[in-house]
Amino acid sequence: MLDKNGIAKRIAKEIKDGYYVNLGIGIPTLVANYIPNGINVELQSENGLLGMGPFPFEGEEDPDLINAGKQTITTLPGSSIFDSAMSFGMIRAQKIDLTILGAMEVSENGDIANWKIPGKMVKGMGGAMDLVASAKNIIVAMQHINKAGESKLLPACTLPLTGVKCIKKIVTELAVLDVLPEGGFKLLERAPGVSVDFIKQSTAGKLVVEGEILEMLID
Amino acid sequence: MLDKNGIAKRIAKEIKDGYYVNLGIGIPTLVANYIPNGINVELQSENGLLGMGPFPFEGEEDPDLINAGKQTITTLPGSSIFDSAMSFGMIRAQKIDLTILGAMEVSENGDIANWKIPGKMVKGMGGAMDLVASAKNIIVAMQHINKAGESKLLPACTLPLTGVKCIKKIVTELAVLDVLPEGGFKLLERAPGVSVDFIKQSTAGKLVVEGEILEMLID
Amino acid sequence: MINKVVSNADEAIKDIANGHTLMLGGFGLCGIPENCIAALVKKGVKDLTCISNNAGVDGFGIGLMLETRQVKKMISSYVGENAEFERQLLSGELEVELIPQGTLATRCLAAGYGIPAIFTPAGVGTEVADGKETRNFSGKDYLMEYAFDADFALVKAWKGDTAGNLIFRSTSRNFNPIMAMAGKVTIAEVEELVQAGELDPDHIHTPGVYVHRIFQGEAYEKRIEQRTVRKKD
Amino acid sequence: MINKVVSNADEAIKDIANGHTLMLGGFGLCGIPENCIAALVKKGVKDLTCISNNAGVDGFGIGLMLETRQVKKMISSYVGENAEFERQLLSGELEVELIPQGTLATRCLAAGYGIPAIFTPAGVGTEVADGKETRNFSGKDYLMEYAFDADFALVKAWKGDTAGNLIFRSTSRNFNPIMAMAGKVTIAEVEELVQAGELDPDHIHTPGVYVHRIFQGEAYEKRIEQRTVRKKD
Repeated sequence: MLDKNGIAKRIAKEIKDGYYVNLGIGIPTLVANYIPNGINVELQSENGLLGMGPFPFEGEEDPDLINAGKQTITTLPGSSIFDSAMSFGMIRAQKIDLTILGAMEVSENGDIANWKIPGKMVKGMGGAMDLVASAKNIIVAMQHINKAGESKLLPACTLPLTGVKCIKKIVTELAVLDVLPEGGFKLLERAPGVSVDFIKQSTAGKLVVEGEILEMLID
Repeated sequence: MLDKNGIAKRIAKEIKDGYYVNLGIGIPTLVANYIPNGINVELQSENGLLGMGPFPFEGEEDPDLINAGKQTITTLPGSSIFDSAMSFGMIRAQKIDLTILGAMEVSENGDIANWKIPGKMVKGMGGAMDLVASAKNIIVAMQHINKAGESKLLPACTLPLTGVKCIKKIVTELAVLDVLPEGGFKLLERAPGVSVDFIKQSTAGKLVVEGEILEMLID
Repeated sequence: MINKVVSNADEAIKDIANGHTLMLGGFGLCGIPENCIAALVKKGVKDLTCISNNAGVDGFGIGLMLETRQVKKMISSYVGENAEFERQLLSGELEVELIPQGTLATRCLAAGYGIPAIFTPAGVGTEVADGKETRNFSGKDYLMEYAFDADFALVKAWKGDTAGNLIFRSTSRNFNPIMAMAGKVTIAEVEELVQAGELDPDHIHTPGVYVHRIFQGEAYEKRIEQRTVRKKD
Repeated sequence: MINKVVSNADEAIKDIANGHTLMLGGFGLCGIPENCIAALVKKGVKDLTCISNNAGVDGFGIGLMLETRQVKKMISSYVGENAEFERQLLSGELEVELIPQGTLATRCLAAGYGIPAIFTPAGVGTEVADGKETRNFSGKDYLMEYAFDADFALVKAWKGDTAGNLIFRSTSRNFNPIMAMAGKVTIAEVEELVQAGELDPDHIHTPGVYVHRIFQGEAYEKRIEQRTVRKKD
C-alpha cells in the first residue's frame, strides 16, 4: 500500500519530457519532488505563473509571489507571469499537457467529485471545474477507500460533481487504473503488497482485470 | 463652404477635455491639428496605441511605430501599447469617448456606408465596422454633395452598409447636422457663406430646420 | 495626457454607495487593494456585492468588511480560511455565489472587451450549469456565461503613472488587470505613482483608458497566507 | 525549462504543407514574419489559406507569396495597396474573405483562450451578418463569431528566449501575440534570441507555452509603408 509520497512518486513517472503540468493542492503538489532527472517540465500555477520553482529560502519569501495554494514560491529561468484570464485561457485551449488533482470520488464513466460535501461548509471549486472540463490529460491522485473502508471508485458519484466524463487515469494507495472510454476502471498495476482481490473488494464501480497485473515499480 | 481643414477645425470644437478619441483616415486625421489649447485628449490608433503623438522628425522614423493609416508616428508621455484584441476590446467596451470617421453616404436614420462600392475593387472595412457598431459618440466628416452635385445625405444608403443607426452628428463642407433619434437630419449650423436653401437643395434625406440657423464659428 | 490622480483612498471611493457592486482584485491576500478596503471600512458603506476570487481572512482583506457587516453578497471561486465568513454564511446573513475561477476571470475579460457573453466548458454537467444555456461546439458542450456588470473595480498595482497606466508585480497581477478593464469606474491604488512618461509604453499591463482614478497607497502590509520555505543546504 | 529553439526559418516551417491554414502576424508591413515568409516562398508550398490583417504590398510581405501563386485564400480586414493582389482577385485566382478588424482580432483571442465563440456588434445589419446568428443582449444586437482554427501561426517578436517567451516592440505587437496564442503550432521569429532567465517574467507578452518553435531571424528589412515626417522648426 502506498503512502502519499508513494502515490506522488508513481504519478511522477507519467510525466514526459516537455510537458506543461498543472498540479493541484495536496498529493499533486508532492509530485514536483519526484520528477525524474533529465525530464524538462514547466509547472503552471493557475493564479498566473508558468515555470514555478521551489519554495524560497527562509527570509527570501516574496508576498507578491505565491502559487494557487497561496504558498510562497519562486520562479525559474524561463518563467512568465500573466493575468487570471490568460491563465485559464491557456488551460481551456489545452496548452497544458497534464493536470494532476485530487478527488473525493470518481465514477466508472470518468465523472469526478472533489469540491462539495452537502451539509458541510462549502469553500468553493476554485479552478477545479475549469481544469477538469478543459484538460486533455488528467490524472487523479486519491484514496481508493475511505477510513471506514468504503470505496471511492464508484458506479456513480454520490457527491455533487466537479466535472463529467473527464478522468482517464487514477493513482491510489492501492493501484493504477485507467477509466475506459466505454466505462469501467481498468486495473493496470497494483501497489506493493496489495492483491488483485483486495483491489476488487475495494472498488465499488465496475473493475476490469485482464491478464496478469504486475506490482508497480516506483523507485 | 468649408475646405477639408475647415471641416477638421469645426469638428475639433466638439472634442472635450479628457476625451479618448479615435481618428479615422482622411479628414479625421487632420482634426488632431486643431485640438484647442488646454484640452487634454488622448488619441487611440486601433493597431494598438493610446497617446499617439505627431509625425516624427525627419530621420527619426521608427518602422515599428505606425498608426492605423500605416504612417510613421511618435508616442507621447503616458502612451501605452497593446495588442489588436485589447485595442478593439476597449473600442467595443466604449472606453473611447469619440470616434471621428469619413463616410460615402449617411442615411436619415443614422446608417453609414463607407467601405465598398459595387463594381470597384473592395479593399475591406478595416476597423470601421467595429468602430461604428461600438462607439457611443460618432462624428462623421464627409462631403455633403459629390462632384456631380448629388447629395450624400440620403433617405436610405444606396451603397453596402458599414453600420446601422449609429451616426449622431455630421460635419460637411456645408453644415453641421444631428441625426435625430426619430430619423431626419437636423440642421444646426451652416458653413460661412452657405444659405439654408442651398443646404436644403443639397440634402436628399429629410432635413429638419427649426428657428434661425447661425453661421458656424471656426477660428 | 489625461490626468487621473486623486489624493487618497477616501477621495477615490467617495461615490461608492450602499448597494453597489464592486470588483476587488487579488488572489488570496496577494495583490489586494488594501487602502481602498480600509477606506470602505472607514466610510461604512453597506449592502455591497463583492466580486472577488476570495473573501480574505479573519482580520485582513475583505475579511475586514465582513466583520463590519458591509457585504451583502460575495461572488467568488473559493472562500475558505475565514471563520467570520462561515458564521455569516451559515446564519443566512451573507449570500454567496460560487463560480469557477476561470469563468470568474473570463467574465471580467468579457466586460472589459465589450463581449456580452462567452462560452466555457467549466461546470457542464454540474450544479453550476443549472439554469444556464448549454451549447455544443465541435462535439463538446459549453455553458454560456455573461460579462460582469460592476459599478466599481478596485485594483492594486505595483507602479502607476498620472495617466492611469498600470504595471503589476509578479503573481500579484492575477485578477487585477482584468477587473481594471471591467469596472464602470476603476480605481487603482499603486505602491509607486510616477509621472506620465516614466513607464515604458511596451511594459504597461493596463492602459490608462481603463483607469478612472489613481492614487499612491500607503503602509502596505502584504500579509502572507501560507509562508512556505526551504532550508539552505 | 522546455527548449523551443530551432536553427532557422527553413527548419521552423518544414512541416507546413500544401493546403494548410496559416496565421501571419503584422499590421501593414509592421511586425511581419519576414524570415518565415521568405522560407515559405523558397519552399514553394501552395494552396495556402492565410489569415492576416493585410496582404502585404507588391514585392514585400505576403505580396511575395502572392507573386508565386502560393495563396489560395486570404482572410483579412483590409487588402489595399497591392496591384498583384487585385489582379488575382479580379481574375478569380484568389479567394478573399473580408472581416472586420476587431472580429479578426477577437477570433484569434477566442482560439487562444479556448472560447469556441464570442459575440460582437461589428457588422450587424451589414452583409457581414449574412448567414450568421444574431442575438440581442440588453437591447443591442450582436453577431456570433467563431474562434479561428489555424494549423500554424507565424509571428514576429522583438526579443524571445529559449523557452519561447516573447516580447514585442511598440506597435509591431499588433496581431502577433493573439495569433501566437491561436495557432495549433506557433512559430516565432525574433530579432534577438536570449537565454531563458534573461527576460523579466513580468514583461513577457506571450508566455512560452504558446510557442512551439523559436529562432533568431536575420536581415530584417522592416519596410515603411507611409513615411510621414515633420520638419524641425
